[in-house]
Amino acid sequence: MENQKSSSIRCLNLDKRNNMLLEVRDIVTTFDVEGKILTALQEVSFEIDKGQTLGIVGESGCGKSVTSLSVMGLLPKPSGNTISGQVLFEGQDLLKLSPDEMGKIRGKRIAMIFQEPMTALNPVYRIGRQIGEIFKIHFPSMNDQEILTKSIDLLKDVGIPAPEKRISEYPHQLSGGMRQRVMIAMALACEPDLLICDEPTTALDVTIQAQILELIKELQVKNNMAVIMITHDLGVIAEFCDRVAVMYAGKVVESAHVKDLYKSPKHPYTKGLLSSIPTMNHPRKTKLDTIKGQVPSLFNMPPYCRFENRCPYASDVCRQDYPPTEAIDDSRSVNCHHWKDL
Amino acid sequence: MKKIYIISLTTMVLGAILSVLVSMSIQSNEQKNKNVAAILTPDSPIEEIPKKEIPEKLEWITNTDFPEIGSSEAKKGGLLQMFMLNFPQTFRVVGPNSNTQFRSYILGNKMSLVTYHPYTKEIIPQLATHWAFGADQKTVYFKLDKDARWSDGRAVTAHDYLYILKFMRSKHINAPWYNNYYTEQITDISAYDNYTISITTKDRKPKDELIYTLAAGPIPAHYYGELDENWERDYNWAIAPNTGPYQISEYKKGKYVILERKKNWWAAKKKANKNLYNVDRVIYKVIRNEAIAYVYFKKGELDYFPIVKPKWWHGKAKGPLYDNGLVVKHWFYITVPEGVGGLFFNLDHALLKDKDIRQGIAHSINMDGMIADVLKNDYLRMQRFTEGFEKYDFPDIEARVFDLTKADEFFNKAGFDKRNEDGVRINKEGVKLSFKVNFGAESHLPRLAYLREEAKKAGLELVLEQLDPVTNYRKISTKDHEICWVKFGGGGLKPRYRQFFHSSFASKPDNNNLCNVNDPELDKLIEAYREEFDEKKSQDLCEKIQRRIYEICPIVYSYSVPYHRSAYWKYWRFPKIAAAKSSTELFDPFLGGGAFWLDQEEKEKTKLDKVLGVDGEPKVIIDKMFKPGQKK
Amino acid sequence: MSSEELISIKDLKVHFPIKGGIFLREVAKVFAVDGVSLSVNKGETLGLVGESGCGKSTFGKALLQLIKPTSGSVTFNNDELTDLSKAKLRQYRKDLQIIFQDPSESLNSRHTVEQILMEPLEIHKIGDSRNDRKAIIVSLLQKVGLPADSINKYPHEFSGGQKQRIGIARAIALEPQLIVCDEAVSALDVSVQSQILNLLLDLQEEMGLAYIFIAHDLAVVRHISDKVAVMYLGKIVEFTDADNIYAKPLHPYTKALISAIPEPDPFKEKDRVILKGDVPSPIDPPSGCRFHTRCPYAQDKCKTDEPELKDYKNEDGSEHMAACHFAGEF
Amino acid sequence: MKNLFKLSPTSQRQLQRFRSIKRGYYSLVILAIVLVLTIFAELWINNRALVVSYKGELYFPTYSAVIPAKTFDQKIGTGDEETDYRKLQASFKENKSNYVIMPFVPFGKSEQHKVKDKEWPLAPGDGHWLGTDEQGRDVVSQLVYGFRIAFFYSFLVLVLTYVLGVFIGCLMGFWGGWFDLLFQRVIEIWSNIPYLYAIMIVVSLVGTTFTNLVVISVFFGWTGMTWYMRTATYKEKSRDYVMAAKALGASDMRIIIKHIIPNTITLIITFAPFALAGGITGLTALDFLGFGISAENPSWGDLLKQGMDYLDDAYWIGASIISAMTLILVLVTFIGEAVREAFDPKKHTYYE
Repeated sequence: MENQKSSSIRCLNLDKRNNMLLEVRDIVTTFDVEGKILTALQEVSFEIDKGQTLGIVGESGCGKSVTSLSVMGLLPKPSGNTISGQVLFEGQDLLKLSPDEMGKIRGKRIAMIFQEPMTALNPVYRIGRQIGEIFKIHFPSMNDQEILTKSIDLLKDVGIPAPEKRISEYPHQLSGGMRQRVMIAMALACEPDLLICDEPTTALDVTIQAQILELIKELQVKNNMAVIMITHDLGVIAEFCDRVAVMYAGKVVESAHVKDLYKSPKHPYTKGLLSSIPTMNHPRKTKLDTIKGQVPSLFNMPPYCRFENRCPYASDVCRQDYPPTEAIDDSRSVNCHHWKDL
Repeated sequence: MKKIYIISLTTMVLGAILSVLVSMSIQSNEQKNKNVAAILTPDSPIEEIPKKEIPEKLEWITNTDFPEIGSSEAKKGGLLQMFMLNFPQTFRVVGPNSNTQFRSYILGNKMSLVTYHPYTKEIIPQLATHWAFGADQKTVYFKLDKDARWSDGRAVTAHDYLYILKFMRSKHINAPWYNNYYTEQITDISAYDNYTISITTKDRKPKDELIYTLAAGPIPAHYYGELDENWERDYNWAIAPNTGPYQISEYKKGKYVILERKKNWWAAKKKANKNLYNVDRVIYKVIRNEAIAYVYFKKGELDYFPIVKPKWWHGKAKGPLYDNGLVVKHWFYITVPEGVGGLFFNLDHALLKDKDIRQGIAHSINMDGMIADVLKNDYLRMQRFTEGFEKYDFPDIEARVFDLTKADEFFNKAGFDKRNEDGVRINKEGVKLSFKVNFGAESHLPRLAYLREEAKKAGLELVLEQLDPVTNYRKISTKDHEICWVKFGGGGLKPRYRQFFHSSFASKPDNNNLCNVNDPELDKLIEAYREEFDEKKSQDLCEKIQRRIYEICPIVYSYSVPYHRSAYWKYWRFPKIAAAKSSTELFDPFLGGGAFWLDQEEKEKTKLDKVLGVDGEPKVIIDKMFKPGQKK
Repeated sequence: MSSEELISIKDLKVHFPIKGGIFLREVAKVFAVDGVSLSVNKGETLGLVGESGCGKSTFGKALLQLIKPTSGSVTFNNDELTDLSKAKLRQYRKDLQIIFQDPSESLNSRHTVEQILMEPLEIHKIGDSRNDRKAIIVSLLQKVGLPADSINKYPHEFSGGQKQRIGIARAIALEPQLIVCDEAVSALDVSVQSQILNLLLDLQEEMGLAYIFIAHDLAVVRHISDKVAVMYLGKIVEFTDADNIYAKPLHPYTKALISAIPEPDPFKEKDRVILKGDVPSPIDPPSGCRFHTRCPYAQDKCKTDEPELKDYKNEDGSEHMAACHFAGEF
Repeated sequence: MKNLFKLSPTSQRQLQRFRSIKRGYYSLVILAIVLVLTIFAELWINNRALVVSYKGELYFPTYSAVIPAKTFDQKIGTGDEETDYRKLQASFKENKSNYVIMPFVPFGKSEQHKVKDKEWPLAPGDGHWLGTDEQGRDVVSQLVYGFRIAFFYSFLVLVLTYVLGVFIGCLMGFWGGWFDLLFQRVIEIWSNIPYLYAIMIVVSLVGTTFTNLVVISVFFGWTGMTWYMRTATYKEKSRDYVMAAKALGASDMRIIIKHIIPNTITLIITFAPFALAGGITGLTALDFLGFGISAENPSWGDLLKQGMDYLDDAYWIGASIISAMTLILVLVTFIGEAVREAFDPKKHTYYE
């Protein structure tokens, strides 16, 4: 595993352009909430190569879901808008595409699965029809029989037992894990190049989470897909991803290879986060390290480093401007004035 | 949980069974209706009644010397289109639900033994050719017309009169009032042969009143036969044979009823019916709203529309149809004993006991102002109880008029000499001079509201209480009112005081003594009046009673309406005397009326005129021939 | 820390009837909690883990009598709670409190913090005047680390962690002896979760509280608990002290559960036990061992015979209960 | 105490949102003004003068006791009857020292204004902005006083049905079981009774007073709210904050009153404007059919009926009442829509 990863890093370095699948550059997304403009994403940038797994981790409200919606062009209109930046998918700026053109890419080239599959599935249609719909949109030439066989195959692929039977059931007849599998099947129907998983296992039990993560991993290898895994669970990132981008209050604060990040976090937030998780090795009933205070409200964001109020390293310089994105090495960057002090 | 389950289930099952039973009974009901077969067919032989001697010597009377009613110009034919607000709930004329508007049309074709000439008021023969008075002043003898036939062709005989008592006394007809009347009041009907009968009443009466009471109509014995408990249901929609000029020929429930003139009516040639009953058919359409009916009238789908009320005569009956004379407005005065109307005091009420208060109120009621302002001066102030009774009327007794000074005097005398902050009089104990006035007709509200506003000036508070007619009736008949606003139906030959003013009815429910008048002096007079058969003496007593009533002041008289007003299309024709002295409407196609006829040519022309437009003169007829107080 | 027994639950069962038809007859039952016996000592923390639908939350509410148990007994300080009337139970409410998972759900959004915290004081008539009570509220806020000016604010003006602090303040307002923490930190972000866990530990120390800590996150449960019980489909399958249950799980379910937790450590090698299928429905639980449908080690015996909860003893002689025919044999 | 008057932030936001919906907000403002005007209708529609100055003394007859005509040496009848202020005003024309200030519309609510040689209903003119009805009563006064009665009837019925409906609905949802089952069936039966028809029947039996009508309307109308409240309570009662209150030992009543009802208030408020409009039209319908509040009172139903009767000859009656009804119903509907929009929970979520 480790070898494979380092080789992909090398590829990235050698031929960045050829291997790059998606590059998000400085996107700014705002929401209009009752007349107030809130900046949910403040110049978010990350990139992902073909076949790679990128984890986006952060606590609730940090903008990780907004990021995925911005990429997919699925922001709730008219309040949400990406006002600047680029989303380059194989060099093409998705933000400039018309809704029709975007529709062709969405679902076919980039697929997405959500946290709560029940809300993403239409409760009044049978499973078969919902999967078939995708084929009808993207492959209008397929006939009903073909669609049926293809759908059953897909369900088989995602490990649903007795797919012939399941295909004529309604979403509520399935368990949470099964529903998420159906969602995955639908996402994979067109063999996309990129799968965005927005908290795919948060609503599931740990044993089911393990099943689903295993399945996504398996399918990723099989289809040579890139995966963006959005989660708040640092454990999932550690086990699942190649690279990770840590988000805090609408900014990517640190981006690195998984092992680098866990070994030596360079941003005070990342550091605090990692040390506040109780682990099996931690002595019981002792105080955990904490990050004091709380995330500033979106209504009330400071025009400088957004972690300043919680940061043990904060100094005057932090209160002057946003910290710049500093590259530590080829594959690693951090947004902090004090990263060297850590 | 289980119990609820069982109970609900049982209820449901029972409900289902019940609904099946009900639907079955409805079915069987209809079944029966179809099977209502005559007990005797019209052709079955008529049983001969054994001849009996009449116990006394009689002086038979008849009348052939009376002016003809109809016009010789009258033409037969055509259709008269009328409306009614509701479809009758039954075609029966007795029993539950039979008291409908439509009943009078059926009764109109149910002839009596004798009738009154519409103009001269003299008695003229109908089903009886001769009549004679018994010495007991209770019995009248009749010789029946041998030509008389039921509509099914069977002869009308003494059997059909004997049957009256059997029918009317049967409890199967479910009509207690009739049961009682034909037991208590009509005590006997006898036959002396197939065409001679006598009818007897309980009380002695003057001749005119006696024959007025006893001139009953026959009931087809062969048709009803023995009554049973199903009678009410079985005969609900049965079209009973009648003796009059028209019979129901067609109907659709909820929509219309058509009556058709009989082809060979037995009495068609009789003098009293000459040139009458001219239209071939009369249709009564059900139109549930007066305003909508008026629209039908304007379209020509109704021939006649009553415009009695000032709102109609002065208000709505306007426009091109009238301006060009396509529609005629006809105001026809009548002379008829007007039913008493007004504010009736309950003399049992703590304050209304006081005669001064009653008189004070009488002077606080601006009836004349109301008639002028609200009723456009069409109605006449009712002056006394006896209005319309011609020989029994006493014009010098006049109603009390609105007079604040007199009211003030009377109220002060009664102790109500101060006013509270609302301007209402109070007495020493602080009791307000305030009375509830209940009434049942919504349309009378403006009238009463006017009286209330005017009464305020006298410091009298009237609280109007509008009730629906049924509740109002109940309230009044249980004497639960303080003051009630009532108008009685009129009629009769002489004023009848007893039921209104005799103490035997006071403070008891269900009678006409609404004021609970309990006056020994008046009682004495009323009893004497009842026993008096001499016309002159009777008139004197009547006047005395009238004066006593004036003194007691139990009623503030309202108004009389001695006329009817109609709008009709110009193609209708009338004889010189358009309607009877006592008619209730211009277009009464049946007994006593029916003198009008349709000018077919004019009708065609009118249709054209309506389309093309015509500049005619407005036609407004105001016929004062029978206006009360007019000298002929 | 005293070892005096505070609450003891014996064979507690909660069966929910499923009603159908217009007359709401019982057509089936959910065996939410099916015979659970546990006890908690004063000042001790009992962790209760299991996946969603295993009945752990129902158990927590049933022992507080918030849900009426179908059978079994709950003895608190030697008093039986299950057959008390509503009015009598009210006195015990003081000693038994609960903290919920979702702080925004468990706080009435239309009440201010003052109103929220005033409620327990009003009900139990603590403090004589309004000002008295206000003072108590301010000190409560201080205790849970909220500024005194929060008093006039509404729940939505707080972050998730702060809301949970309000929930905790409400729970400790009556100075209870036992608090059921029903997934109390599950909905919180990691950085806040640690703050709340620290707070709970502080309060335990200060007030001598006992906790029943219900969660699905084993790492968190291990961290805070003295003893841990693992529930599966309404039954306890394993029970012992916190360290042992992770170090030497006896039940295959516990083992699977532990291995399924993603650990925030990319360098750690793990042998994964990935369970097949879903948790069966508690309406119709499997026969024999309820876990046999998903157990990688299941034998024929497991399908028919229900294993007893037996004590297998740890090396140090402490209790280690497990309900498996082949406990520790794999 | 401060808290009592401080709206919860949800309510504040809803209020703010309501304000931002201009149509509804201004409708409310207009309706409020109309209401205030009608409450003090005696001050601007009255046949009693606002101020009379006579022989150096000031009189304020509007709300005072009846001032007899003789006080001002006015000669109508005995002098004990109430002063005719319009005539008084006319008679003071020459005498500068005495004066009468009449209200804007110088006609009383039940005053029948007689104008010589003119028939009722009077056409607009003679001081009547909108003419008179068939009883010679000023149409403006009838509209305003009629509205006052209709509004308070509707408001009272609304409050009472809500109190009853909310309470029973809450208990149904909260207690469930046989109580719920019983009332469910009761409500099913109740809601199958035709409302207006039932009221008409009962009213005809017991008489048409204001109280009777309100009681009967409530008696037949309480079920509407119950159903919604039952569902809402079912939803609320399973929420954790209710469980939390239970855990604190709160009694059922405390939970219902302090927790459940405040949290379902949105539902209640959203329905209220429409129910209010329904009440007004309901009473108008009853009045129209002659089963409304006792005949003495000015009423919209009565006006509407006259409007129908005099469609051809007295257009001003029909035009006035129909305009007035349309205006009020449009206002209420706008308010209702705005309330519903302001209270729509979907409008209040925002992204985190």
